[in-house]
Amino acid sequence: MNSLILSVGARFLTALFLLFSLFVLLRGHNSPGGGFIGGLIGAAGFVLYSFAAGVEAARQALRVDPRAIGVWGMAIAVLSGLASALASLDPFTGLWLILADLALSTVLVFDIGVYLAVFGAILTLVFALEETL
Amino acid sequence: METLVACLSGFLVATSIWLMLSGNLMRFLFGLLLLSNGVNLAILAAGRLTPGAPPLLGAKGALPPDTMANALPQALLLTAIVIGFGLFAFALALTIRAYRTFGHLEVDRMRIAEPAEERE
Amino acid sequence: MSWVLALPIMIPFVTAVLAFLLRRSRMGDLASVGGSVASLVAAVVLIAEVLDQGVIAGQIGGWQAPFGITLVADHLSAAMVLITAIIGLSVAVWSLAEIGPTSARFGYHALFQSLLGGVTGAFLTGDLFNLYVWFEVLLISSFGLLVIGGRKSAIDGAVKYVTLNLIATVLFLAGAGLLYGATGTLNMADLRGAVAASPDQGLMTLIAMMLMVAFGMKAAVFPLFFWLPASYHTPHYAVSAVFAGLLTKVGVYALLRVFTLIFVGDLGYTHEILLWVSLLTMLTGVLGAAAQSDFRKILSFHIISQIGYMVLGLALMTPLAVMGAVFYLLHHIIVKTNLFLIAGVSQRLTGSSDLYAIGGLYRTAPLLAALFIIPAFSLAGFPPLSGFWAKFVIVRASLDLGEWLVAGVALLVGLLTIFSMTKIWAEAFWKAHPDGRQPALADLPRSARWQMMVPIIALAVMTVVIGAFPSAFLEFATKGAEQLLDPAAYVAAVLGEARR
Amino acid sequence: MADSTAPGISRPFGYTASILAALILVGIALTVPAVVDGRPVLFALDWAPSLGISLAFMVDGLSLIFGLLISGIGSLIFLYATGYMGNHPQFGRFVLFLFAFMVSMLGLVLARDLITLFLFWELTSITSYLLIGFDHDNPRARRNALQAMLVTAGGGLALLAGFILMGTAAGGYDLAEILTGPGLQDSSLYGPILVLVLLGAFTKSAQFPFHFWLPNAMAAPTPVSAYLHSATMVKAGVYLLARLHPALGGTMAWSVTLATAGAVTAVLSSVLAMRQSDLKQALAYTTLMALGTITMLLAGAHSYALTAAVTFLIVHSLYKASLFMVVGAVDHGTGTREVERLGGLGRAMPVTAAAAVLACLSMAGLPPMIGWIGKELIYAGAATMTGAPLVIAAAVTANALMFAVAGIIALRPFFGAPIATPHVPHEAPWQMLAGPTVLALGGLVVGVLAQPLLGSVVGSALTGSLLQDRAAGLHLWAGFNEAFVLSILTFAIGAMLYTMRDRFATLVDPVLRSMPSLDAGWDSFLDWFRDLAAWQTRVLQTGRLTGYMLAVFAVTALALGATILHGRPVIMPELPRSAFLWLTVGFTAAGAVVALNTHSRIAAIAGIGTVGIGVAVIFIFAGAPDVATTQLMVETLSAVMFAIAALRLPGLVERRSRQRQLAHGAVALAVGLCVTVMVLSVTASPLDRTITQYFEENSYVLAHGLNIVNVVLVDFRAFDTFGELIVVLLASFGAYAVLKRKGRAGA
Amino acid sequence: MTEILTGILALLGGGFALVAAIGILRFPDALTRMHASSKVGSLAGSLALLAAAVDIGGVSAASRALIAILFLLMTAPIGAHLLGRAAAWRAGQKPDLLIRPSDRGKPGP
Amino acid sequence: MKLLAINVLLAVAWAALWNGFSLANLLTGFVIGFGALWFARDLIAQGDERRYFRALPQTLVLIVYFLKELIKSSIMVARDCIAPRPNLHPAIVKMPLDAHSDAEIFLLANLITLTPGTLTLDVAPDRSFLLVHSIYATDEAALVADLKSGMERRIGKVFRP
Amino acid sequence: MTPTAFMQTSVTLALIMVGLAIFIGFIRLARGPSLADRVVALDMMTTAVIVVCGLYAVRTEAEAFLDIAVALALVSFLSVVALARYAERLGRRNDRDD
Repeated sequence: MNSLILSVGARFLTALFLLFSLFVLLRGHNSPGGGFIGGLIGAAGFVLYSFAAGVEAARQALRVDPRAIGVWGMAIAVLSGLASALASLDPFTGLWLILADLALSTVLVFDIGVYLAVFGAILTLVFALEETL
Repeated sequence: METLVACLSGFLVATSIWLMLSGNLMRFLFGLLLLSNGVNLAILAAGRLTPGAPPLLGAKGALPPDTMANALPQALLLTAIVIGFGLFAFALALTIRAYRTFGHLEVDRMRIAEPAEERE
Repeated sequence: MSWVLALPIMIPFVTAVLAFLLRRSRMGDLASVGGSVASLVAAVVLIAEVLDQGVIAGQIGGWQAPFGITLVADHLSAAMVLITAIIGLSVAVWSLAEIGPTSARFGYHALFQSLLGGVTGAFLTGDLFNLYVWFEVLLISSFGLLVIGGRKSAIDGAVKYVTLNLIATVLFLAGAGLLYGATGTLNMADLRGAVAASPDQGLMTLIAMMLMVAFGMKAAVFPLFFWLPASYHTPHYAVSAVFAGLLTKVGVYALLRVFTLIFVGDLGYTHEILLWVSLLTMLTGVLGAAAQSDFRKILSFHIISQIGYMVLGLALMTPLAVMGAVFYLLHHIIVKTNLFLIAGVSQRLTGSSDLYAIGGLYRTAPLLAALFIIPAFSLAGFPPLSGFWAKFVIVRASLDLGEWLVAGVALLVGLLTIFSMTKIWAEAFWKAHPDGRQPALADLPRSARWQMMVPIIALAVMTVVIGAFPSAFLEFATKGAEQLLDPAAYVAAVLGEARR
Repeated sequence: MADSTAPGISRPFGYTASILAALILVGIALTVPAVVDGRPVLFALDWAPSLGISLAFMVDGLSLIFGLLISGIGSLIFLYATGYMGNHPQFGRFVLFLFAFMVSMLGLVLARDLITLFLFWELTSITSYLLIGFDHDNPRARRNALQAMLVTAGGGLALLAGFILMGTAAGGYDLAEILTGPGLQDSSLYGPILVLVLLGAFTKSAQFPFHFWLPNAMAAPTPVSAYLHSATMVKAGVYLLARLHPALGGTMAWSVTLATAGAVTAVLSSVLAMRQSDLKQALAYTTLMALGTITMLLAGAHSYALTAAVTFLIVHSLYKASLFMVVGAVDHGTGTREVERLGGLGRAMPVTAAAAVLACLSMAGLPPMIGWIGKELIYAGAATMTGAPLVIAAAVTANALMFAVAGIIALRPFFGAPIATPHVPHEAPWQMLAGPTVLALGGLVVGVLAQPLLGSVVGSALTGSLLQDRAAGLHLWAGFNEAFVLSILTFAIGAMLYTMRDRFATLVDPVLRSMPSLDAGWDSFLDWFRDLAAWQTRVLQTGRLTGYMLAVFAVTALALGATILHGRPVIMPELPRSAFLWLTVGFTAAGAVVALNTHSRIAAIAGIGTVGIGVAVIFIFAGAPDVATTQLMVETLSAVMFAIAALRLPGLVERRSRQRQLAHGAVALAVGLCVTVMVLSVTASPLDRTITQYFEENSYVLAHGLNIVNVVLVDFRAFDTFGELIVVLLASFGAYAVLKRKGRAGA
Repeated sequence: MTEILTGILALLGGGFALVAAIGILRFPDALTRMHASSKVGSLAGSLALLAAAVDIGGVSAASRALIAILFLLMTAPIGAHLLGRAAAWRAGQKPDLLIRPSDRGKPGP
Repeated sequence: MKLLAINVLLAVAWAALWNGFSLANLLTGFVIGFGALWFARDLIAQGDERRYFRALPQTLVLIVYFLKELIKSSIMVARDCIAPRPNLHPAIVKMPLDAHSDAEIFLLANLITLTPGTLTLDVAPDRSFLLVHSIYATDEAALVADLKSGMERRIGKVFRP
Repeated sequence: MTPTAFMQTSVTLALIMVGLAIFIGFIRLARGPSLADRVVALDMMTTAVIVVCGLYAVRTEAEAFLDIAVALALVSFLSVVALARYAERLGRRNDRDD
């Protein structure tokens, strides 16, 4: 779709989508949001980019095969579930590292896994649909 | 409150079934989306509608004075919506492939795998 | 404890990740097989634990039941997990010979392992909604596997498979959601008490029927089985083998679980319906098979008729009958998978699966012929193969209840099964190949020969061993049936003594 | 499995098998003293103790007789087969199957547990299936093998049910206990047991009306016919009848059924035997006659009848196996079995001829052959039975016809003027001669020395197994009694029939032709069955998805609707006052209506988008921001994907007829109504919020999160989310594969 | 005071939304309708968000409301432009003024 | 842009000094920081970078102008929406462009779209003109002139020295 | 009328107005006639949902609903872009079917 307005807009909107999606992901534990919504928004950014610049360009901008991103997300989710073995707790038990106000946890890692999996999955889908003609 | 949503959910289910039965794959997809919506509403209603307060805690985990909306069905719904989306996406891809394969979307005319058994 | 329960579910997914990341090299294949071995080990550990301690339960995330998600293994679950692992390993090895690099690049191994993971999850979870999730995992993996071969007919089959199964899952979802709304819990052990205590038993039966339709569709009972014969003959043989072995059984498992643990309030209604459903399932399935002339189509229809036996065991609801259902479930997975694998070899050797276009295997591939006889006659219920015991127990259970018609149908269906199996035998094995081909195992490349035949032999040996030395298996199934019919131990393991 | 293509290389298998069988014979023979002494040999292994089933065996009189016959004849048959078809490329397999069959048969007759017996019963069916179809390139052989298999296996299944019922009635499957117990004749299950067991026995022993498979089974190689279809497998049915006689016999139903079936089989088949031109077919029908006779005799309760049954069984095994082998030798030597094309072979094949004559003497029941004793005993036994005149008449008719058939078989091929045959006649190799000769001579020897050789064994069968007080003696000369007179009468009629066989033919053939052919009936039955199956498939598995879906939804509607009527769940409708909610519900429903009927894709997408928005608003209304956000995101992405996809898809056309639309609409409305009722019913009573309360209280304390929904998703129920992310990921994988994988041929 | 301001803003937001809808219904063609949608609609949304910001108070609510308004104002015109372009072309209005999509060559950057 | 970053940093520092990152603190900090930078402009900014000191106020002017236009014409359109007889004169006009940079055209097009009554349909491939749809195009020339003098001029002030 | 009551009433009224707005927008959506009309209507409805979010945030004093608005404001235009693209492509194919 050759539109100057769209392509200029997409340039910064994609970045904005990504930024916002990370924000949604990270604060999901306390406000509405989380990995899934974050992943959707992030993917939406790249979908927009692919509309403006074409799928090939979007793939290049992404550098990695979206399927691999998804699989890595799944891997992260699995690992975060397995991590509690180190503390000899039940699987998927959250391990918390609370530094002052900042809470780091395997639960967050799990959510990041969800984010990546959704992100990868949606881009795989949309790119594959786009490339089918 | 729930009554109205229950009726809506039943109505959505009914329309979705009518669409699914139309014999056109794309209509089936429309039906599928409606069906998920209808069922999601049913689950929401079954988990009771509490107008207003979302299930968010105040600072330091303070419980708000009023009852909050039931969090569990919301979590289930979220999962269900996401799963429904995944299934829908696959069905959509399959529809495109089916169109490319058969040249039409009339499911009743898709009979490669199952031709009518001829009498011996 | 919870690790013992969680690992059989997690390992396939770890394997899926590895296999996908390594998909472009031979390592991906090896990862799949290696992961299957690991799954098998985990399953063995699990079953040892169950045999040692009875029903075991573990909480995911350490959240006490019924608040978190519980994993439970009783005899039935543990055995199903073990069988799943066995089938997984067998088919993973067999796949090496069939699945080319293209399918592998599209993520065959990842989908396959995820299917196993989903199946295992469905067997182990103690939470109704979690069961739904695992159903979806195995369903979506099966969608992918169905179409990954890229055949035209697979697209046709997939359209039917996908559409009908989607309807089933939505029904399941609705049932689970409504049940939560009615009882306030999703934990299956907790549901038992909650459903029994519900003031509106009519509603409980209503939800039970909704779930029955959903599970019945998964299990391919009459008149909800259409998706199965429409699709099972279309994908890769390895895929249809694992489908045939596991997918419908998950539905049967769910029926067994839900209609012994949760919905036992109106047996006269629900189980009577199941009884008639099972009879019609058996008959229509076997009649459908009689009308087919394709190796895999015949086998597909027989899945349906055999499902009828299992549902029958549940419908009769006596200890013996449920035991028969459990035993049938376990035996049938092995046998049916094996038959599809053999069909795959046959197709590879003779070039088709149309019985009228192939033949000559008996003369030149006697090993395959011998290996076909074992599962085929086991399926038909000949002693001393595993299927005999399954049939024997079911028939005896129905005769014990004075259900003459039921026993008669069960036996008749057994006879008609023989009819179909001998049809395959006569056409594919005895008859000479119409093109004069001389199909021999030696035609296969050496590695493919090993990869294909070793799983088949292993499964055949299992069939024979179960048949020849049935007592341990029967006792195991008896124990499983006892646990199903009296879930006190199950409930106690999940909720602790306090909430009983 | 050995598959040697080099001729003769598998012969050692034949010899080995023969020797093994002989060793088994010796082994069984070793038990004779103990058995005769009244001490049966027992042996048992636990098999399925939880079901009360064991792998138990015993050797008593009856088993002993069968065991000896099976292993003895078996040994000779292996030898014979080595000569007959040792060059066959699949001879190795043949020997394997035949040996497996022998072992199964031995297991059958030695079994002491009903289920053990059933195991071997079915094994004989399988092995015989493989053997009948041995000539597997021939469609006829395959068809006949299937027929034999289905008939006997079908009977086998009835038998299984009968055995299960017997086990229930008797409290266990141990034959020894069942037989020595009080008997099942008074059990409430007696009727069904009898019917089922007789079905099993009659099918296996080819009794009328299940006799048609046996002549067809002659498609098997001759050694198989000689072994399975004369001496052993078909005897399994009568063995079973004899075996269960103490437990089931003696009632009116028993004797009438057995006598009728036996008599009809015997007479009918002996008439048919006369009319066969193929020697092997003739022998097949005479086998039927023998089986019928034995069945008829087992109807009796008197020891004479039973002694006759047991004795005739031995007699028949000896001469019939011998004759089958002779016919095989003739076939081998001349290339044909058609009686019309044979004659004067005596000179070329003297040993064969001698064996044939000797065996036929026994068959004809002439002294001093054992056949004579058998026949005498038949008449003596028949006289003791209820309905004696009819039984005797049947016996005399059948035996007279046997006499004539024996004449045909003994005289026509070997004597008279030589007739040109496909091969130049030559004597068979020694392996093929050993069997018939030994058995024919055996007939003579045990005839002469009947009482010393067989008396004790038959006696122990009668007293030990059939629980009679005593056995009738086996004497060549039992005095000038009724039986003797009947024998003379038999010979007279037989001789007349032989000489007037052409006249007989003109008399009988029209009758036979006018009789309905059960074999043809079988074919039309199978056709009917196939048609039924095809019809069912056409009706059910139409390949039309809408039909499937309609069925599924109709079932759903039916299941739910019927249950609503059955269980009458409580509902309490209560309409809200929020105008905003009414509006929202209104436009959501309206959106669905747009999607329902439009032909425009975009209108449908927009309509569905409206529904999505409406549902999201309801989520907002219900205080579910996370869900609403997700819903809106998903709606957006669905619309995006649809918009991409719609470019690749055709427009919408409604093709349904008005009638279908009505039906579909009715089903759809019914399901929708059921869903509504369910939701209303669920919400009619208050919700147990225990779990939610736990989440609310512990979400921050234990899981460090303020957004309870998110905490539930990633912590309390992280496993669900784990599965969910896999679903989404795999959906994309599947979609990727389905879109990107190049199409391949292959319907 | 804030309550009254909130109320007014809310009413204005709702009112503008309604007006936008009426405009969409009444205006004669797609392009004119878009004016109602993209402008009045955005304004309605902004007003409602402002109402929320005023009512709840505090930095976080205000910042969220402002961000939402900002996003709305950033995205709405791009969508309107694309849709308008497509609509105009499809409606065939004054085609001589328009750059035909086919002249633009292949899509892409 | 460097100066903007420094300005933001100053605002943050200011807010930190006041012990609270409230919006008011940050805004105050920004304004004071801007002033401080302006005073120190000779020290830290050369040549082109000084544009910042003009661009930022111009941006504020633009925003205010835009908001005024937005509200004004929203009300106009709204009035037409509910007027019994809407006063509509839809037309598509060409608006010649002085702006050339992508960002400038983008902003212009979007702001034109956002102000009611006008809607940017497309940009000419050679960036010589915009296609604008207006519903108040009684006089096309006046409309173009209005747009150019109003929106484009103000945007140009932000972007161009 | 107290300020609080005024606020409550006006929010309720506003909600009803938005509801009506969506309904009216829906009528345009159903009537079409062109693709653009429908998309415009859909877009308007999405914007109306943002209004609903704002109003609900007022009504429940919960910021959470503003989050929906933020996300929706950002993402919803994607569907407009996609549908516009669709319309344009269809036009290029000279396929008059909507």
